[in-house]
Amino acid sequence: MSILERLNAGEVSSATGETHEADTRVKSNTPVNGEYRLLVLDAPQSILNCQPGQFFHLLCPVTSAHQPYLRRPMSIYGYSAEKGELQFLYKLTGEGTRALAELKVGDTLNVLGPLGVGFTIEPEWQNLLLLARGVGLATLAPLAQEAKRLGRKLTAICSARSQDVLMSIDYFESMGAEVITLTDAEGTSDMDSMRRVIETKISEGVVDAMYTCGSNRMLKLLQEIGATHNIPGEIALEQQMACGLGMCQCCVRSFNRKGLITQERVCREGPVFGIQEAMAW
Amino acid sequence: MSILERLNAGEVSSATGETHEADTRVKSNTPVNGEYRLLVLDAPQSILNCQPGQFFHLLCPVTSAHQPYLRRPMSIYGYSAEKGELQFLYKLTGEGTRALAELKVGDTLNVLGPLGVGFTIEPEWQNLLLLARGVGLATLAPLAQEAKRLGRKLTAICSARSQDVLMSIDYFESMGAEVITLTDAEGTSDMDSMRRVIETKISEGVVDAMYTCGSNRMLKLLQEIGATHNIPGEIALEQQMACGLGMCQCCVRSFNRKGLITQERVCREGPVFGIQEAMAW
Amino acid sequence: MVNLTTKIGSLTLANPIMPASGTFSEDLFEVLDLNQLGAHVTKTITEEIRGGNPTPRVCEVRGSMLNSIGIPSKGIDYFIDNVIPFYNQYDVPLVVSISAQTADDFARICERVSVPGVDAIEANISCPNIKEDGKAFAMRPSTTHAVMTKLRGASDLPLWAKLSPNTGETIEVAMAAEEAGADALVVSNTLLSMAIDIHSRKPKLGNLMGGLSGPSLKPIALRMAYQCAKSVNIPVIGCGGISTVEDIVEYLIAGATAVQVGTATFINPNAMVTLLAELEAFLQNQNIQNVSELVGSVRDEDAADAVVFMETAP
Amino acid sequence: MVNLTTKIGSLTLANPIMPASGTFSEDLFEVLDLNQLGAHVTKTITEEIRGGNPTPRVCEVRGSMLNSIGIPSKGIDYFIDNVIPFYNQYDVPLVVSISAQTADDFARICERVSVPGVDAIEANISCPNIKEDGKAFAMRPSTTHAVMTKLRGASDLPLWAKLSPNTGETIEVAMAAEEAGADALVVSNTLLSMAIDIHSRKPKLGNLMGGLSGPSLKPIALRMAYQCAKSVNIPVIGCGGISTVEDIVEYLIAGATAVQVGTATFINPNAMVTLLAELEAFLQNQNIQNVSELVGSVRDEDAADAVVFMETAP
Ligand SMILES: Cc1cc2nc3c(=O)[nH]c(=O)nc-3n(C[C@H](O)[C@H](O)[C@H](O)COP(=O)(O)OP(=O)(O)OC[C@H]3O[C@@H](n4cnc5c(N)ncnc54)[C@H](O)[C@@H]3O)c2cc1C
Ligand SMILES: Cc1cc2nc3c(=O)[nH]c(=O)nc-3n(C[C@H](O)[C@H](O)[C@H](O)COP(=O)(O)OP(=O)(O)OC[C@H]3O[C@@H](n4cnc5c(N)ncnc54)[C@H](O)[C@@H]3O)c2cc1C
Ligand SMILES: Cc1cc2nc3c(=O)[nH]c(=O)nc-3n(C[C@H](O)[C@H](O)[C@H](O)COP(=O)(O)O)c2cc1C
Ligand SMILES: Cc1cc2nc3c(=O)[nH]c(=O)nc-3n(C[C@H](O)[C@H](O)[C@H](O)COP(=O)(O)O)c2cc1C
Ligand code: FES
Ligand code: FES
Repeated sequence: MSILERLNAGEVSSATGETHEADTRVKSNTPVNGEYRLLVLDAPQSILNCQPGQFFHLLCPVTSAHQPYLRRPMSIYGYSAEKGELQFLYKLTGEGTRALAELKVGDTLNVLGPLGVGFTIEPEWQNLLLLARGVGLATLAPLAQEAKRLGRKLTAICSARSQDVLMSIDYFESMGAEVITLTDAEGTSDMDSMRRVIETKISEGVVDAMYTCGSNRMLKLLQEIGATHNIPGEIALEQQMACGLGMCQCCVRSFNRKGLITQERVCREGPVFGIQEAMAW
Repeated sequence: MSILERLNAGEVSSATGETHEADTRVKSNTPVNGEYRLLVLDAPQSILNCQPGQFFHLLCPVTSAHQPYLRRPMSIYGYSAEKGELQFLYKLTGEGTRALAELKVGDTLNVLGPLGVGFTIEPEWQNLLLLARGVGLATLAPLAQEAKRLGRKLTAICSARSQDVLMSIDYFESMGAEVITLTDAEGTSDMDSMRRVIETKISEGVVDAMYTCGSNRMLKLLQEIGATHNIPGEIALEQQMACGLGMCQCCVRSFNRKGLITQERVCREGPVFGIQEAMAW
Repeated sequence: MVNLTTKIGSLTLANPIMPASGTFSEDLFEVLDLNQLGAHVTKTITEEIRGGNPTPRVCEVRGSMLNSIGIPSKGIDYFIDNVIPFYNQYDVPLVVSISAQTADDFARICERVSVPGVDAIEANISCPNIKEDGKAFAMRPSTTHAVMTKLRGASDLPLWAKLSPNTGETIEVAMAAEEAGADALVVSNTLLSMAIDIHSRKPKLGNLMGGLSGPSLKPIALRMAYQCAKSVNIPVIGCGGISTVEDIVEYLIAGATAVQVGTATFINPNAMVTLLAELEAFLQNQNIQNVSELVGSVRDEDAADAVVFMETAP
Repeated sequence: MVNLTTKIGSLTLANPIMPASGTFSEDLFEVLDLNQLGAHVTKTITEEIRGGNPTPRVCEVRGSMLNSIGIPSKGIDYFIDNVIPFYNQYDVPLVVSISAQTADDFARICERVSVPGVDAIEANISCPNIKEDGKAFAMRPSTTHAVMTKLRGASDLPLWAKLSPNTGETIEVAMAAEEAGADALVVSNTLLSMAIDIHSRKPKLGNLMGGLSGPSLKPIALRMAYQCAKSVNIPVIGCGGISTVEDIVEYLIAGATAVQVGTATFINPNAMVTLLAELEAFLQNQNIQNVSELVGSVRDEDAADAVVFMETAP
């Protein structure tokens, strides 16, 4: 049989069947607030076996106005095998996300994933706390869905510039989470306030594990609190990516593993890492 | 005043006011037959002072599927200052024309023009004959409109593979032209048949000037007939173009001018040249 | 049916499509059937353990990318114990890319990787030669000749020299590699480039400069592949900017016997297998029985030698 | 208001944006107000009348173009009688690009165009030097030095050397030009490339190979402009792939004092004036009073010399 015939017969294909390049169809692509947009895709089952914290690598469209070349990594904001649906919450940043924003209902978007290692929820972690700011919410949101599925209690601390740019509060509440909002406008989002809120929760005994994402300051805060109170935690990190699959080694960051500094690939060994091994940058 | 302000005030602009880069809006973009499409644009008055035989340089859209870089030259198929309309008849060829075909009603298309030197109709040329095949019709069509406006008699000899791919017959007839169709299918489109048809017309005394476009064989035929019967003529030529304005010198062709071989720019000295000076290739 | 078999000297490949070094790893098995490839080409390794360059290591430029990954390497021992056995699961020739900063170090790693399970060695001679003025071996015929001679002495395996576009002496370098005993040329590596973030005013790459790869490189690498194929008698493997089947056909017509696909795999991880299917379809449509019929079939009859071998645009 | 005035040695330009040689001519006056440009740079002329290369002379590659126009020239007499007077209608410095195939011929045309109405001479030394091995003057420091020395002796006008990317010795060539008396460097000309029509199997250019210009060239020419600015004390004029205001700012930050816009004018004939307005707006937004504040402001503090001057991607 020729390669073409074998390709068509599905004989030449992924060896593991876990990661796929797939075409999806845009169901909606709408502004959430000034800077953020929610993209809802009709996706094939083959790519919907996702874990919270994993990401997809999106082949953004090329237009006369925007010509992104590399794929763009995006955390899974929502996924549902039942509905055949995949969601991304993205911030308008540059060429790629602006091209994404041009997608219209019915357009095709090629995605690669699910990729990377997601969050761990150990059986003994009954009470989860997540600390999110800005687009970090996108990454942490699916934890709420998973916590609900597993019957764990979740506290979501959401920080933002002001109440009106706070996103996903309703979503977290609908997943049964307790939501605490902190804003710059109200002067409640500084590190000291955050620490007080978290330590109050710890003293109430409802924090077995902590999760965060992205920011240096929040990483340091959770490292300190985690070390003091001996509470494990995880962080989802970002780094420039080319392949997203572990081949090019461009996405490395430094980690402190047993006293040794190692370089790990965010796309492959991550994007989720232990809070204590991650290194501030 | 800053340059920006002067630009906005319209103070920095074309020195001659004849050639413009302008955004147009797609009114329609529909198949004419398998290979050809008609593009109708809503165009500003500034670019509608056109002559038959002139062309525009089109900035084809960039999409995920097609990424043309240079502009593409297209003869003016129709223009109307009254309707604010510009038309192109184009053949699906490669990257650029396929990108054009993706344009939808309401899309923007940037065009540069009108460019080049169009056809001449001398006052004493009362009876015109045009010889067109394939996409050559696009270039010669506006001659019919001009002939009608000037009250000249026009004979249009249209050649094609078969009757069903013959285009613009109705258009020529509506402009009051006598239309003679020749097709490969009927065996009437070979050079000998063409010659017979033209020489019959000449003997009827209705050929003061002849016009054609593109093909080597038709050029040679009209050169012979023109020399024999002492009838002037013109041909619109094609050549790969970059700038379309005369700057890059990529679009030259050889011409025989008073016994000397000269190189002339198709975009600038042409695209219309005298039938006897043009050289077969 | 079309015959895609390709010979690179003594090595026979099932088809002419293989990955470019550094744009491929074991990880791709998750997406793609590695048995479909003409060969497996590993990321360049060095003898010692190395960390690679500072991040950011890649950036995007219009329609292409820059990288300054450097050569992070877990060292030769790890490679022999772990990587070679992985690839030996597949029935596909294994090509190991090596590098070093002096000709002697280069020869040593060449000898050490000449072990069973390795089918050819690709010498990445585009790295700085620190014993001389730091310019890459592949930038000059003399340094190319010197290092390839040492490598030739260090291994009996087929030896490929990977050239650099950062030179005005493509043809002289190609001939030097051939004369020193290279069995094939890979043409080419990335082209030194730069990008600056206009807001931070910092270079977009942690290492200041890096190599251009992707579609922008194609017309340059294609020209080099053509020039090399015209001036040497060993096979040329085309590499640079391949993303469509037309690109592959262009390289073959220009004189390349096989091709390497790099950055395109980052954009479409299935690219190599898709391209292979499209190449087969192209040959079928054109009634070409054997892919080798395309090789070197460029119709350049009119071109004077001086034009073929010129090194600048007039 | 922002100050766009730019000094290239003794020559003062109203702004740093000018056309690149060969992508500009008198014809553009129909579309664009030529008084807005920082300078007028003519297509390279030769002393004798020349026909240029066979057609097709351009072709498109992904996102860029190749050209092998050659240097069709109506000769120096026509130029002096017709072209110089045309440009002298405008109150904008006139830069005349010249070329020749031997250093002596080069000096002769240099002398002949040093007439009133010409404000600077740009030496297109990227053309083949037929007295040597046919490689372009600009490919080697020695030939660059030789020809620039002759030119320096032939004219008192400001003398710009236009470098070529077809070399592995960018910095050495830049320094040779400076040492020989160049007043500025234009960085750079096009990069030798090729494209083949896969159906006819013919090269897409009548001349077989040609020069790459447009966005694909930018990261390469930007790297060269940066390296040159770091290694010489004369102004560098950036050229290659500029199509957006960000591109211009990048060149200025990298160390270029002014820029030339080439192929972008083919895509958008108004490009230079649009870019000028956008540059002014950018500076205003960033609260930069004087365009010269951007020049060379790249934050490359951490970069070791060895990296700045490297000529290959590691
Ligand atoms: C694992 C992971 C998950 C992410 N999840 C989300 C998400 O859910 N929502 C969201 O809005 N953003 C997310 N990001 C960041 C997102 O990838 C970037 O905002 C996006 O790539 C910017 O692309 P651009 O073309 O719009 O911006 P540009 O600045 O034009 O991008 C230029 C280049 O830099 C890269 N880049 C820019 N910012 C980042 C970044 N923060 N991280 C990695 N690469 C970057 C781009 O991918 C591109 O290659 C995630 C990043 C990673 C690594
Ligand atoms: C003055 C003039 C008027 C024209 N009028 C028409 C017209 O009314 N209708 C029509 O269908 N076609 C016309 N053409 C031809 C038209 O320009 C080409 O068919 C078109 O450029 C093909 O572009 P592409 O990207 O689809 O094809 P590709 O083959 O992918 O084009 C590749 C490159 O070759 C150039 N090219 C290809 N064919 C031609 C050609 N015949 N002439 C010049 N350049 C070419 C393209 O512009 C492009 O730069 C005209 C050409 C000229 C010079
Ligand atoms: C991220 C990356 C890493 C690379 N690493 C290597 C390497 O280790 N050794 C090598 O010889 N070439 C390396 N290359 C160059 C490629 O093998 C190839 O020569 C180049 O990318 C041009 O091909 P492309 O345009 O198809 O990518 C690398 C390229 C990229 C993009
Ligand atoms: C069609 C064309 C003709 C050119 N002719 C010349 C020339 O005569 N002399 C010269 O020095 N450079 C010439 N160049 C090179 C340009 O001046 C410029 O260096 C190059 O195109 C890179 O800039 P760009 O990418 O902005 O076009 C030419 C370029 C093109 C595209
Ligand atoms: S993005 Fe390529 S290894 Fe992570
Ligand atoms: S297309 Fe540039 S001169 Fe004619």
